[in-house]
Amino acid sequence: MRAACPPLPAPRTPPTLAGDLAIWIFILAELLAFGVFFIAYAFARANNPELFAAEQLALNRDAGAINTLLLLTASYFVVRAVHAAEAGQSRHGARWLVAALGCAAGFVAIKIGEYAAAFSAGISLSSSTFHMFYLSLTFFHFMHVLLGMVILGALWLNARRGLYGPHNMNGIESGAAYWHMVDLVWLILFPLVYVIR
Amino acid sequence: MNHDIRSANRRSTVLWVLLLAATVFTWAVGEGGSGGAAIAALLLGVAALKGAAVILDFMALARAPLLWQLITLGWLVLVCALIGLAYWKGMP
Amino acid sequence: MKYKSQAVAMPYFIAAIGLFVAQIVFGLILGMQYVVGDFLFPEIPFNVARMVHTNLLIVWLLFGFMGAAYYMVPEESETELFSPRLALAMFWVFLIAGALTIIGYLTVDYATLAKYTGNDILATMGREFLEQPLLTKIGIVVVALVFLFNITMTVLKGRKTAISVVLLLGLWGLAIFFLFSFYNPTNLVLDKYYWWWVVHLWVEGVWELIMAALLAFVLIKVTGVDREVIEKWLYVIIALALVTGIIGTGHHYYWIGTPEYWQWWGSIFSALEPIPFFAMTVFAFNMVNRRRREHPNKAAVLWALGTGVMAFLGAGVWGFLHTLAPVNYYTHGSQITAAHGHMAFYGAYVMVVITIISYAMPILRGRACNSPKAQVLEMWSFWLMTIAMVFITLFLTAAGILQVWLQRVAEEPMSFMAVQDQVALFYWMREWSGVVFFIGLLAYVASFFVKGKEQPAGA
Amino acid sequence: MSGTFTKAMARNVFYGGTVFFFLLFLALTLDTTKALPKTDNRHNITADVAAGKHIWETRNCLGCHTLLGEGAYYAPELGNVYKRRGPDFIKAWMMAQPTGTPGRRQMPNFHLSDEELDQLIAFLKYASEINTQNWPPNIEG
Repeated sequence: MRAACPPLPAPRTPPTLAGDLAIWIFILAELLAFGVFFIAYAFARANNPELFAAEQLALNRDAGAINTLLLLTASYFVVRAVHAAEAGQSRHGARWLVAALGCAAGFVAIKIGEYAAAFSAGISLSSSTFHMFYLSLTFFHFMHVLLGMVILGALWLNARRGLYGPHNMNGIESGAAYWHMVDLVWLILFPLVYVIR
Repeated sequence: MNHDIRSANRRSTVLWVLLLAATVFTWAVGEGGSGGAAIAALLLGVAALKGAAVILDFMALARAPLLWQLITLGWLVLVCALIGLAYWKGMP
Repeated sequence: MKYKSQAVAMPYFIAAIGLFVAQIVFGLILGMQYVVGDFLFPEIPFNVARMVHTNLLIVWLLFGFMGAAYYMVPEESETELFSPRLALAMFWVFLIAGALTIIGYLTVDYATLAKYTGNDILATMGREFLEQPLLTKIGIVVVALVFLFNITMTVLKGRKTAISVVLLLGLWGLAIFFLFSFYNPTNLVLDKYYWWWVVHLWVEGVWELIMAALLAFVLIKVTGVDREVIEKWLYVIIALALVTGIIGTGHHYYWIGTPEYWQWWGSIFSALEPIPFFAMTVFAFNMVNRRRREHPNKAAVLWALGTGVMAFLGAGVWGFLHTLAPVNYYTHGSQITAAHGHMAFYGAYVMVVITIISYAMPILRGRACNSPKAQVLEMWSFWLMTIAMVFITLFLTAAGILQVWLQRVAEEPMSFMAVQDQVALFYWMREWSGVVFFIGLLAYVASFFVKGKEQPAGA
Repeated sequence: MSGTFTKAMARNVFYGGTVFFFLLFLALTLDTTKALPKTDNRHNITADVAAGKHIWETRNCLGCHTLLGEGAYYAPELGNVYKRRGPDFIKAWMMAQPTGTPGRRQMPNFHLSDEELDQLIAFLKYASEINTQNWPPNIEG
């Protein structure tokens, strides 16, 4: 895995987790929940691949792909914000956070459009197993995006006040780790639910 | 220190562009309309690589203790492997 | 005892233990009725005995929680209780209301009881665990509100620690979710849906906050580990408990007329529910291993560790055993449910209340801990009760597996009553385990009366 | 596992996580409330059914039986008893209690009138027609 990535900087000694242990335990719990949900989807699909494929084809893949780009970009901006804070430029990082929030808002807008179309087409949690998973997984994730935005908003308020710096990274690194988790699960969710058949 | 951050920025930027490209690739494969075991495996592999990039670089686990790398990457590999297994099982 | 007003916890603890004994007596009657069907019929029919058994459990645990709060909160807040007299008054109100209710169950026909206690005005009775007459339910709410007022005022005027805040949250949640017991629509599905907001959101929700707070308090006291360390783990554990437990409610929504998707949501989240219990066990052992002092009350330490292990086994493992929808399809409403219920309640809530009693009671009686002789007897009672409960659970599980097999899986399913005859042997063994449990409980009560060389207070 | 671990962050995770999952639970509850009319057989709730439920509750039937799998496990499941036994059997059964057979489990006689029995049966019929996702696995409950 590492060989595929560009060269990494010499690891700081000793190796540390970026962010608070508490948030990381929470992230692990969330990853577990999503992971089990993904696997449940895959095995439910295995019982009825044709039906899943038919309904899957009707999803708006363009919207899904654009949302992936938005989330990735938001994540990248958050990385820049963390780096800025580390360089002692907390206020500069605040601007990156605003940009990330903008991308997240775009994600939310597109997702709401997608839901509106789905509901007007009569799709609900009870209309089929695929739709149950599609709505459950995306809505569960959607709520995480909203929570992530609340967290990014809080980081922004603090960053704007110049709170973060090389000696105070715990808050921003914790929030950033949570946001990347939201991104990470979408990176699997998108191909799984929208594309692979 | 600042030099480190600049190079870290450059690395993250490169990764970000690669991640965007991989996403477009996944989307294009989906538009192409083809399915089957090979395509499913390919897309899952791409997703896993993207996930690894986010975990190691964005989440900064590359400089975290080994245990945490094992847990998070292990999660990624396990989930993708089990999804793959389910797809293999559901093949006609 | 650091604050005079903590003494008000004593009557609560005594009442809790007294009602516990009564609960087990009725448990033994029920176990007997499982094998000798007409035992005590018609004087005490099964449904009455069961109602008394489960209601006593709830009431004595509430006594235990309230006593624990009255003991802990002054010490945590570093101030006297807002009103010890109010606390004492509420003790008598609750005890008399509880006693009258139980006497009503035992002496008056249930339908008559319902008629004379206002059930026609607002029908709330006759639902599992919520059998109390309307008047009793209102009494519970009044007592709870006065109690919460008292405790909240105490916390507000004193030091606010994580433990007291979490305890308060749990107790407030307990009162708030109890309000759903007043909602009883004719629509059976809605009735059941919100019935679980009381039952599940109690035992797999807010009660876990209370339990974790009690455990954290005792661990701080007996291990001397830094409060900061214990409190942050407290937060992490209860976060995991609620994150999994709230949506975990879905495991009750599989077969009661609710949409199918609950089978997925419920299975996925309740599959994660053992994690907080596991974390709690690891946490308890970890803190005891890192202890900075040897607390002379060995019995309390034993109960605290036992709580962790048995809660994990009873709630975590035995819950997981039948929580996945495809399994639950066969096990729902069988003796497997009963097995899980017994060990989970014992391991999580009975044991945590005994833990705090075991820690606090000697101090309330003016000594740091009981004499070694008394402690040895108490530890005997721990092992007797705990091992007996393990066997009760194992026998009920065996009965349940056989029941599920014969009644639900077999090609030619047998009728319910025919199956009950087939598993009678396990019911007998369960009853004998129950007798051992009762002996353990008597030993526990006796341990309060054992004299011996005691350590003076001051720890 | 080095790195920081602060009580403030643990507290935030607790409050944030709790509120988050409770909101999610409320959202699912909202959807369930909207979907229930399709499964909960509410269009068959009559005055008789309501009266029957009242009788069911005030005789504490759940103290021995289960209904849709919830209750005590001492006596048979009654969610599907209407389909298993039919109305006439249920009526006759209830009037014949207790059997008085030595050593056997006994059910009290509740001295219900004919009308009350009909109401109780109406309730059990309504309960048996709720869509329980095919539970119980077979007619024996």
